[in-house]
Amino acid sequence: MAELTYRDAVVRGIAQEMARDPDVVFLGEDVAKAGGVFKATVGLLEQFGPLRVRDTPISEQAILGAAMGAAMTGLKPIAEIMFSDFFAVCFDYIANEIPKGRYMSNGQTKCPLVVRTGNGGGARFGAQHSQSVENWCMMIPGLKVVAPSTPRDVIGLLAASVRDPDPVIFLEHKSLYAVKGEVPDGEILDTLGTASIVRPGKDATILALALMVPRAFAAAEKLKSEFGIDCEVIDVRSLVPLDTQAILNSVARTHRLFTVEENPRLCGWGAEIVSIVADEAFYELDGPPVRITTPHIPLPAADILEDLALPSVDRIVDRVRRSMEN
Amino acid sequence: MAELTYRDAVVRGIAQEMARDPDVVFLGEDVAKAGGVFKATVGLLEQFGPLRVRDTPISEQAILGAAMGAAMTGLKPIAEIMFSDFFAVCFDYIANEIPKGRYMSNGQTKCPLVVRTGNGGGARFGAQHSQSVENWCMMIPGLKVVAPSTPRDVIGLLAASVRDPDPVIFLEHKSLYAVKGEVPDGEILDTLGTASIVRPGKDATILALALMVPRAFAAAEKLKSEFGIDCEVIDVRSLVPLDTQAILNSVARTHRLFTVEENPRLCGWGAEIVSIVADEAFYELDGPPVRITTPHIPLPAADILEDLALPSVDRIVDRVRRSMEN
Amino acid sequence: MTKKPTLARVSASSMNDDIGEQLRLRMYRMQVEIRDAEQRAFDLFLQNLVKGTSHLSLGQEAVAVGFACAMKPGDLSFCTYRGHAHTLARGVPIEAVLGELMQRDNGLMRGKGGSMHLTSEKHGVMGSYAIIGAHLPIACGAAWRAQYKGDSDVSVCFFGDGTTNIGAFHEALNFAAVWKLPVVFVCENNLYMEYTPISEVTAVEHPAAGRASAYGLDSIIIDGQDADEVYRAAVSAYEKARAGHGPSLIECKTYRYSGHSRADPAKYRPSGELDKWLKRDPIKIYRERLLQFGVDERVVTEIEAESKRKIDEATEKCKAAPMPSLDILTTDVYADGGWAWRN
Amino acid sequence: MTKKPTLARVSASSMNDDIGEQLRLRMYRMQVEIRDAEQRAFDLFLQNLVKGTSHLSLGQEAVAVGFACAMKPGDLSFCTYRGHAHTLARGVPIEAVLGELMQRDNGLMRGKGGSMHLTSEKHGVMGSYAIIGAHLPIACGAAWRAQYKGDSDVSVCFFGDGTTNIGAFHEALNFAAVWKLPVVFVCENNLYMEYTPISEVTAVEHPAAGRASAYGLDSIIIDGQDADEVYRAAVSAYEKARAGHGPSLIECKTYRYSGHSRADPAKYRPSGELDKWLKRDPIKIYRERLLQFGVDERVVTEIEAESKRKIDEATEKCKAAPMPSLDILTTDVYADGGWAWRN
Ligand SMILES: Cc1ncc(C[n+]2csc(CCOP(=O)(O)OP(=O)(O)O)c2C)c(N)n1
Ligand SMILES: Cc1ncc(C[n+]2csc(CCOP(=O)(O)OP(=O)(O)O)c2C)c(N)n1
Ligand SMILES: [Mg+2]
Ligand SMILES: [Mg+2]
Repeated sequence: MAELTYRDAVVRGIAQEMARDPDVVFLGEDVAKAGGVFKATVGLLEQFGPLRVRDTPISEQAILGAAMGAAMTGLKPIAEIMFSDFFAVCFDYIANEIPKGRYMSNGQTKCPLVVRTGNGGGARFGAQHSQSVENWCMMIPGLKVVAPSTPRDVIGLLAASVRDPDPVIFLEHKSLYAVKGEVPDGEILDTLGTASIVRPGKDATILALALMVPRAFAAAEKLKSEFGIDCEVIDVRSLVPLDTQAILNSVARTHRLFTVEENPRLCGWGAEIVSIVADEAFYELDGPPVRITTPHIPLPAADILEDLALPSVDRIVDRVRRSMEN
Repeated sequence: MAELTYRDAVVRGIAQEMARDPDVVFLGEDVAKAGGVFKATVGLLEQFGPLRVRDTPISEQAILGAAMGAAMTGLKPIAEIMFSDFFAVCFDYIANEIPKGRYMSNGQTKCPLVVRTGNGGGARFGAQHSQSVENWCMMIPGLKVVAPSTPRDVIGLLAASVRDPDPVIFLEHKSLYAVKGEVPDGEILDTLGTASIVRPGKDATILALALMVPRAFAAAEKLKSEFGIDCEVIDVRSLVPLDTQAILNSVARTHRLFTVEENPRLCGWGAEIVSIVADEAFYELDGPPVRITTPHIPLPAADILEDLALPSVDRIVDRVRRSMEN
Repeated sequence: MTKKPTLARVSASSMNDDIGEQLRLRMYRMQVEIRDAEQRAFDLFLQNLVKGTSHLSLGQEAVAVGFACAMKPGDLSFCTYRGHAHTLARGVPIEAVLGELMQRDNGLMRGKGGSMHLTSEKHGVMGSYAIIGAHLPIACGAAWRAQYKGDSDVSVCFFGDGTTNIGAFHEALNFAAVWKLPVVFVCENNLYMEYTPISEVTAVEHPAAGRASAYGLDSIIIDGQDADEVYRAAVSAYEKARAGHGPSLIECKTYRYSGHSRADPAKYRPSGELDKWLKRDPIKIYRERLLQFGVDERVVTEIEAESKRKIDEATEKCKAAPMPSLDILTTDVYADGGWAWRN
Repeated sequence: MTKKPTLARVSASSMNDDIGEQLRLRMYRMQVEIRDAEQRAFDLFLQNLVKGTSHLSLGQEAVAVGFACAMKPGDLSFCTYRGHAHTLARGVPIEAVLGELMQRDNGLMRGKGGSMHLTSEKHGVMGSYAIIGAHLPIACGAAWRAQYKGDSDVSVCFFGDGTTNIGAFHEALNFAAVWKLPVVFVCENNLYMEYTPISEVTAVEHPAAGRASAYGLDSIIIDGQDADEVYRAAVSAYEKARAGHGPSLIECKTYRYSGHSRADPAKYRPSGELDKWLKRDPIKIYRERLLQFGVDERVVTEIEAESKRKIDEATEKCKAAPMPSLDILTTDVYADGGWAWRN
């Protein structure tokens, strides 16, 4: 056991996979010599050399296109897109190329790659460097989408993503990079498509992802201690594949559903899951399923405004409490 | 009154607005001399001249970027992106630039433009030319999103979009271009954010958009005549602004909700509306709200496969009937 | 025909040059087969047996054949929606291509991809891409793999003149040059994007060659109507790539006889333009050259007849082939063969 | 300092040239104020009064000042995240800029945009864009409006060397050239993208000028440390644009003294590189020139002192300013002032 930051877990996760498989290669802007803008790739160049860890021009289309071509022909690339907001400049690869080749070719081609990116708000970077884009990815057929909330999950899910035969979008949360957590020694390998119950509870189910997980957890603790409401908190971890069973099972026990999402409100993963539950577990629900989200606005830069925008512990507590009182 | 195709309605709508306001300009690939790949812009060059109707290089980023810069400084551009799938190559403008400038500048800048595009399936064009991308747009804060289903709505909503002070994504359905409808003479101007009840009914509410509207209507007729189920069919028309009241009112009368969506299943507009209704009208619902969607797959090219993928009249009938029987 | 194309004026003695008779016959056969197959595809449109859209390369066959015939097995082709010719030129059976256009179960992708996405991994056809420019970076990636693994194959990426104005072109060219990747970019300049002349939307006269220096590359323009010239340009670019000297960008002057796609009657062309190009038809040029070289006309005629037989046979097989079975709708979204995004 | 920069070796008599004394004093004042304001911003980081990120142009002031001072009112600037200098150079009050960096209610956008998105419509600063390359096409659009309406303004778009490798650069340059738009593209080549030397990721030596011919444009490289040279290049590009002769692409050789952003100690720079550039400091060069021209040193010193006073005053005002009120969180998403996406 070691205590590691989420940031260092990224380095260790990549290193674990590169050490295991020489076909794993890594490319991105400022990732090699400089070790990445978030310092989440420090030391990889030294460990694996300039043929496997490569700095690129500012050419996101070339980065993802090259990763795709390499994946189609035998490598297992990890590509970094520095901020997830920049998915917009290479979205053709995310939406039209990487996820569709296998289907269009009737199974002839493959695309085993991982796109890692810094996602989410909280760093006061403003509207073009703070977005949560999990719904940009979840809505695209053919992708897998993962978003870890702890250092341990970073390593285990990253390893699972690299070994997965399908393309995986791996969303690292910028505001979690500095967070520490216990990580076992040795190889860590997790399973995609498995949610995890981070706090059992019987009165309501709260679903959360990435930075929202610790907030949902803190809110649940507060709801219990201050209002006697006992919430089950589930870290969704993987949006595709989605652990629908874990979610439906939880709702079948608690009969209430809350989602805590950082992406702007419309067409978020919360909407998807609420719709699944409303359809498939309608008669289990004792009250309206509620989405707690960032409002449907671009994100502001100022700290007091950004803090107001993202779901906070207090907002979660307040929203759950009011809803449970009705 | 004249009978017009949806395609000709596009021409008339653009012409109506260009004739009214010299600041309305139009640009896109092959739109001027050739009149557009869907022949939906034929005659505009002749009528308004080469300064107002302009062919561009194959440079979607330049097209939308130029439209934005022109809009910020006083014009009212209409930009055509030939197929909505190509939003992916200019998604930075759709997701990060066009919708965020006003907010980031604290209201200093404006961006009154319309992006027109051919959206949707049914033409056997395969996975990169058939997509329904309404959710790609609806999920972005700051955009308005419109999708007409009739020639009359094409003109009225296009006029409203051009006159709107905000950026509007105007989704024309490729498989509707040849469809005819009655259109009144003279200027037509409609209102964004208004859904329309195309068939009143008392047993269930069916929401649909664009190509799915005639299908939902036909399904409703069949449900009534064959199974005695009387469905209200609402043409949502505008996803943003969303006529939530019309939807909630209808559900308050029928107590059942179905959405018929062409976009792939995950994080679609159906999920958004189902979630709104499940939250705000939970106690009005007599049964689970159901989404009828294209499966979450890339679209196939072959006609029998594509027909199987998109929601069909029979699938709608079947799904509604089974759900209403339970 | 009286006036002979300049490039066909060669002496019979030069038949045993770097190209030689066998290869020339192969290149002729391939050009004829592609021409016939595409003309058949066009006929099948008219009978409504080819559905959806389709983009023919009639008139551009020499480019496809010259580049393909210079390839080694294992070399990779990346094509566009206008990819029938390049796909056939790699040896993909005509039946599989026509079957795909006709949306039959014997199609290359059983109807799932359609005419714009022809892919035959085992022939090195790594896909046909329908979003302008998308495949240029992808070809870079395949070339990166070859470089990294020490594989000796070359990735060859075909695209049109209009494609040179999209961002992905720029990113790919710079990327390939900086990383010295074994990739060859082939611009088929057929003078038009869809319906708009390339000259009206491009800042330089030669849309590809005029940009080469921006990536530190040589400016190369070749006659795309002459399979021999194409072949030689291909050989030298492939050699450069295999030797580790990086990418090439080759602009081929060519012309498409038919409209951009099935929907296009090509009325935008100035009168006489098509006729001018028909005089430089690649198959005509090549046929004359073979005869000048002293190839017996009966050999040539037999190649032509055999092509017709092959196409007829393929057509009949496709007509008789069943439609794809409906259960493939949801197969092969993911590597496990299925589409399950949830449990 | 003993060795004088070459470009400052001018005779006093040439003071009354095309630039003249008044403008030179204005350009000096502006460079000093920008330098002081950015240095203050840096100090305020250290005190944790500037939050989020911030990208300084210390060392690059002459580019901003030369281009801005050659503009007429109504000309438009399109900047990047590294946009403080360009914004101040258009006359935006220091208080408004510092206020935005400090996220105060007196900030240019009341804290909603932040340091990377400085915008002052009334000063012609049409936004600072934080996605690499995005504003090049946008500037084309503003120029298109001028062309269409017969307005005489020029759109000027600033960006870095690293930006020349992204797709939007290519699309914008070609588009501007084909449409002959009155737009001037200014590449500030400061040798680095974030931390990676531009030479390691670019196929040509001059990332902008080496691409000019791909758009039919002249290859222009200027000394970005000399405001006079910058000013003259700007004037001639603006004249060309206003005369309807289309866009220009100008590469300015310059250097940033600090790291890429607040987070960057700039350890990747070879030792001695910074010192070499400090010797060519634009403010030093310009100060010496003024003295050589015979400007009284007291005038220069007074400009410097006044700048300090202005900055101090602005800083105090910002420190005293309230935080933005929380209700602006949801204002100005749409033109009606609000954010309602539903009824
Ligand atoms: C990003 C994108 N924009 C537009 C199109 C529509 N489109 C398809 S082919 C084509 C013209 C391409 O011209 P060129 O590159 O010269 O190739 P050609 O068709 O002449 O072979 C266009 C504009 C597209 N498929 N993708
Ligand atoms: C599309 C995109 N990719 C990457 C980044 C991250 N990024 C911000 S600044 C920068 C370096 C830009 O270098 P250059 O163009 O030389 O400008 P400079 O910062 O040197 O002024 C990068 C890579 C971004 N903002 N947008
Ligand atoms: Mg062409
Ligand atoms: Mg730079």
